[in-house]
Amino acid sequence: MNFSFTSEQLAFAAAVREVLRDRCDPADRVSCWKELTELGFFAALAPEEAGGLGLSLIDVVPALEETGRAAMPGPVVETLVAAPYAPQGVTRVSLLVEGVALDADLADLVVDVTGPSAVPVRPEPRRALDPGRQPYGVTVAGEPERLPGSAEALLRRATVGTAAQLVGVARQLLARSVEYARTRTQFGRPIGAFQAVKHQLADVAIAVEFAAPLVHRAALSVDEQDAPRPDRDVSAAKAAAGEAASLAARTALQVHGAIGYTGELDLRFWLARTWSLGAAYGTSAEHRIRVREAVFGA
Amino acid sequence: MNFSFTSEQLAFAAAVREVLRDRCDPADRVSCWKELTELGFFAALAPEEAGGLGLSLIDVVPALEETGRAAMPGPVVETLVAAPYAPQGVTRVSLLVEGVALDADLADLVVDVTGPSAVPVRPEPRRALDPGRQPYGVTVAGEPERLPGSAEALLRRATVGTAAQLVGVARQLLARSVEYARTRTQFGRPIGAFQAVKHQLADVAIAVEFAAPLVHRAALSVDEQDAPRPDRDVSAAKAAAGEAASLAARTALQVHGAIGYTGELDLRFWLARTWSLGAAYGTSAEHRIRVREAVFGA
Amino acid sequence: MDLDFTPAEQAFRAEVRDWLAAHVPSRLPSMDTREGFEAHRAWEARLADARLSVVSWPEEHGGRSASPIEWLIFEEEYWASGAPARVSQNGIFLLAPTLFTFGTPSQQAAFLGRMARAEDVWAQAWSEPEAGSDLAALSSRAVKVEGGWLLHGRKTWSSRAAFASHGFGLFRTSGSRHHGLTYVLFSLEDVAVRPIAQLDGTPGFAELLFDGVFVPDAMVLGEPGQGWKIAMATTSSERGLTLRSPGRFLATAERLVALARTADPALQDRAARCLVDAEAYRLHTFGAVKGELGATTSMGKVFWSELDLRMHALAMDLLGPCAAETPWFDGYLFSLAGPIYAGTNEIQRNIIAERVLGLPR
Amino acid sequence: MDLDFTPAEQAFRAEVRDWLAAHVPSRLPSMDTREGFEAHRAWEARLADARLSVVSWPEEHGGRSASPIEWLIFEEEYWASGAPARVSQNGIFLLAPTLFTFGTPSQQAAFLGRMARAEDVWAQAWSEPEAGSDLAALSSRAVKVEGGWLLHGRKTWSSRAAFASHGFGLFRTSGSRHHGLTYVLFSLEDVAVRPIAQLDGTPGFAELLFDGVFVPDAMVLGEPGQGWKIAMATTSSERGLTLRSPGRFLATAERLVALARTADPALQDRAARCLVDAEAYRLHTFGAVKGELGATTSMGKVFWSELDLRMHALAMDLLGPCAAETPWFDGYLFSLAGPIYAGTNEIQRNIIAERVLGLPR
Repeated sequence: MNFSFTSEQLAFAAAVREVLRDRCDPADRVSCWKELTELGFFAALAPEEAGGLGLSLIDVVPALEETGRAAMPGPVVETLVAAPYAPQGVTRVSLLVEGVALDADLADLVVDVTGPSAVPVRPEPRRALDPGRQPYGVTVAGEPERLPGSAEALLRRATVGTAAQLVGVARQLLARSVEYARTRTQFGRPIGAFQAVKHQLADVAIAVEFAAPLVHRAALSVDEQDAPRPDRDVSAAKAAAGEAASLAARTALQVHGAIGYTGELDLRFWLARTWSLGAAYGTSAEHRIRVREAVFGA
Repeated sequence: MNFSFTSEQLAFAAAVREVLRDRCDPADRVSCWKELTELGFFAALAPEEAGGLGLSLIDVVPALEETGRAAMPGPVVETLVAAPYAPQGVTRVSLLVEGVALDADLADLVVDVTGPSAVPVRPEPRRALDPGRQPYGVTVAGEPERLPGSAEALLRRATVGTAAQLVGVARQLLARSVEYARTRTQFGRPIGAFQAVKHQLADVAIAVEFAAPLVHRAALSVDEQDAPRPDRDVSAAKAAAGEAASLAARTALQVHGAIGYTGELDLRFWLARTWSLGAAYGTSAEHRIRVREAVFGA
Repeated sequence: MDLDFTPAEQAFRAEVRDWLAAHVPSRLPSMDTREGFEAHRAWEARLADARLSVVSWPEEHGGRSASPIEWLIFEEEYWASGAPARVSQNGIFLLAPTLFTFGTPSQQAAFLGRMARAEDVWAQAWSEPEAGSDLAALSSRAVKVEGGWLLHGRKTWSSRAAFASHGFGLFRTSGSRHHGLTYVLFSLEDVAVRPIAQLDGTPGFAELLFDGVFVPDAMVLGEPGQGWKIAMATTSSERGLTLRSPGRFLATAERLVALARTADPALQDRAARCLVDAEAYRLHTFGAVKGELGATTSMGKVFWSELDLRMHALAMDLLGPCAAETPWFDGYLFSLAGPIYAGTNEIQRNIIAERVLGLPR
Repeated sequence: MDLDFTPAEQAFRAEVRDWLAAHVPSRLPSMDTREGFEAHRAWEARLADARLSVVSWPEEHGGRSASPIEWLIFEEEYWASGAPARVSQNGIFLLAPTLFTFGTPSQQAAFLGRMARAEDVWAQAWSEPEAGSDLAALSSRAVKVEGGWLLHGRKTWSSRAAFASHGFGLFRTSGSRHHGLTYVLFSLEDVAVRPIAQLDGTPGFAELLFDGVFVPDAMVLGEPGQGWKIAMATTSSERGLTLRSPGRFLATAERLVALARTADPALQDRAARCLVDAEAYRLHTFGAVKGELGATTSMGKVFWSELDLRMHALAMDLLGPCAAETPWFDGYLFSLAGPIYAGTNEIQRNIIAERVLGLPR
């Protein structure tokens, strides 16, 4: 029993963080793609014989949190989790869920998660919750090609990976809110000296602190062959991470006031990311229902 | 349209308040009973020809809030709402709901609400949530005698009356918490100067402020012959009043700290009243479910 | 106490409902685009033609002297009909009550009628970069010159200002903090307006830059130096009845219930709770119209803004990724600002604690 | 990172589970009655006989030098078995860690073994009437005399003190606020104890009146004047791992799920959420045992105390008027105190904001 990340896991995350720091442009949906590819990030889960790092999901969870922290846009989780299924040389993958594929325009492979199968598609842009995650309604435009592996595992990994990103987004929203509260002055004091602001930010810290271990457990459950209840663990993780991120976003906006709402700051990229990731692969509300049904029966 | 209390309604409440002020002993389950009887309070809903005041429930709602504010113990609501059904000369009434009758030991009439009918009973004391409302498990010990009138109306009135008391209990808990926060000093300031305390008490004020009108509407709906949805209104009122009182109680305890928890203060009578009234005639949770089923279908 | 509408009130409700059913346009473009701004102005001119733009105002300024209850009825019908949000709301709900109380007859004649027809659209210019929640910290100045004043400084978060024709705000003429502020009306023609993009990219706000803009004496509202007192009357309107009538939230709650019709009971539970809360706000308002609103408007502001946020957050939960393609997403973005504008909810809770409950400052 | 227990840990769990299954008594009377207090002491003596009273302590004091993971396993099994709450908890969880760090070998020898067997039961004496949240405001004094100290003053909200044999607390020997406080152990024999009735009427607290009570020098823990530093080590234990192990909340959550088995989905939703939160607290603790707990114990304290309250409030909702006849009501009353004791949750949130997040004081 050792529920702490190994130094390798943390070092991989630190390398990702180093790449993204000051360089990741949340407005550019292929920002830092090349750099992370060179790091082996997107092939991390692919077997070594297929040119990957042969890692488990838990190994890349801290690195995924970093991509969330940086608000790295584009199909990050999708490309990562689809790598074990995808032909070598694929740059970006979009997952097709219920007729909608995020960032399908950037992908050289669209994977229908119900197969999994590779599908040639004609994408039609839809209005986005988040400029960094562009949804497309797709029409299948050719014969789907069955991919190896389990659809269930693919979707579970995408969900947990998204939850890990949400934890990172929440951490960054908290850090930025704290920074703003330390410097913004009203009534002659930094607003962070007001107890109402302190307590709101403390509540965000608590929410993130206790959501993260659920995400870590879910990654372990997905990795393990005989985990007793992987779906319940995945849903608990996605629900808690989504709620923590949502609280972090609302609090960030409240602490920043009107300026957080605008193009004056780039806070809006992190806010929007909580909406797009929160909605992807099942909302928190939906996953809460799944947990309840797992506990009590449907 | 005039959703304000009339001067008569307010004057009746003021008279009740005057009687209870400084005289009501929350530890004595027949405290001030005689005085309120003399005021006509317990016969208020009985027709004039039966010696009552011929009032509607809405007319006595502000007075009921006062009995809650004073934490007046004993079968106050029960005696009041059963008066139109009860023979003249009855002093106290206990309502029998699902095998339990509150304060049956003090009652000269026990009314089974499913009839309504008068039932002779053998009461067995049960452990109480509240020393001011003693529950009894009862065995029927004789032939029930059918009373005139509608069981449905009796139960609705008892529920709304209890909700009105809960509003009064909540108001008093708020007032006492404010008073304590103004005088108790820690860290060199009255604790009420701390924003965390202020905001908690503001939230209680808001909860009470917006629960009360729901109780008032429910009383109108119960009084009216052709109200479109009396049961939904009754449930909305009981749920909101119970939740407001529960928030007021938890906040009162938090503001008072350990002393609120003890026999050192008499705050415990109000706390316990939120539990006994909150549980009577359906908990807030139960009434929330009823509202939902009324809105969406069961 | 009763909840019975008079025959006259019922007739008024029927008239409003029928007119709206016949005239409400299908969804207009966002009022924070040039095209949408003009479409909203045109709609409000039609409302004014039917004398439904400002029902509670006196006839001479385009109203029908409706009672507060009638105004609430109008609002219920307006929002239930799906009619567009009011592009002129900052003028008719925030400035107008102040004009009625503090304006000269010629100011009233010059501005109210045009405002009611959305011929002029007024932007509010309260906040400054260093004066948000702490409004008394503002530093924009009005300097006295022959026949008028020169305005200097910077105002920000001015809603609608990107396309509006006029503005109103406080400028310092002497003193510090709450003292020596003057309430000034101005045309936006001579002001440098820098639009600010909102979360959805549209310029819902603007920054106003005053570099010695001249306004004549006739544009000062009330006495110079009395601006704080006058403005507080306006912000009390903003928090209270006029900006956010119950009808708006009730209509949202009813739509939310429809949206949750086939949802899981746990989500229906949240929807039913919102409906009850919207009804509570409506009833509370009916109870309040008779008396003085005072500091209870702060309770209302916290209550409706948090209700609005809860309703839209639930809609986002119900809709999932498709939410962006519905008006619920726009509503959600707007609802997020509710706990911020018109005095943050933190400020409101301070007011409740100190002025309603009497806790120490 | 993994969640796999070693064979040794699994064997330990099996031993604890089997022993408890064979020995846990049916429900004991409240430990805040004389009868219940003695019944709880007798139970803890049996635990000690099986070397299960203080598994993480060294063998010489009655433990088995169990690792933190093993201690967590013990706690999970203990609470899952339905075993009684620990009457000695203030001693073994709050005082003992301090004794291990700051006590002399003879203090350790004198007190730890007897504490582990509940031969001595220790009451905590922190709060004073004017020093609750503001602990540094305390004013009880210890005056130096030949061979020892005379204690003067009043301590209150001392849990278990109505029946306990010993107490520990801070007394001022010089200075003001955090300075010049001394950590004193004392027998309750010579102290005037005034029991205080709790909500349920039992004397869960007491007030302690010191009127020149003599304690020998050997009863001072650490150096005189270093009491604050020493006490902070204790209160950090109180907030953190030792007082509220995850096993306790997990067991409550599992019982809550059983109670909600046939409830409405909206209530089941709340129960499932509590179960997940209890699991989160468990996982978080597993992650924390390796590192320094530090200020994250404040996050844990807020989290478990509010979870505990939510769980018991839900049980009250599920049970309705019958709740009083179940242990859930006692648990509810106790859970209401969770956000108050061991540093109110307001104080904890200040600590999180200032020490974890770095916001200004």
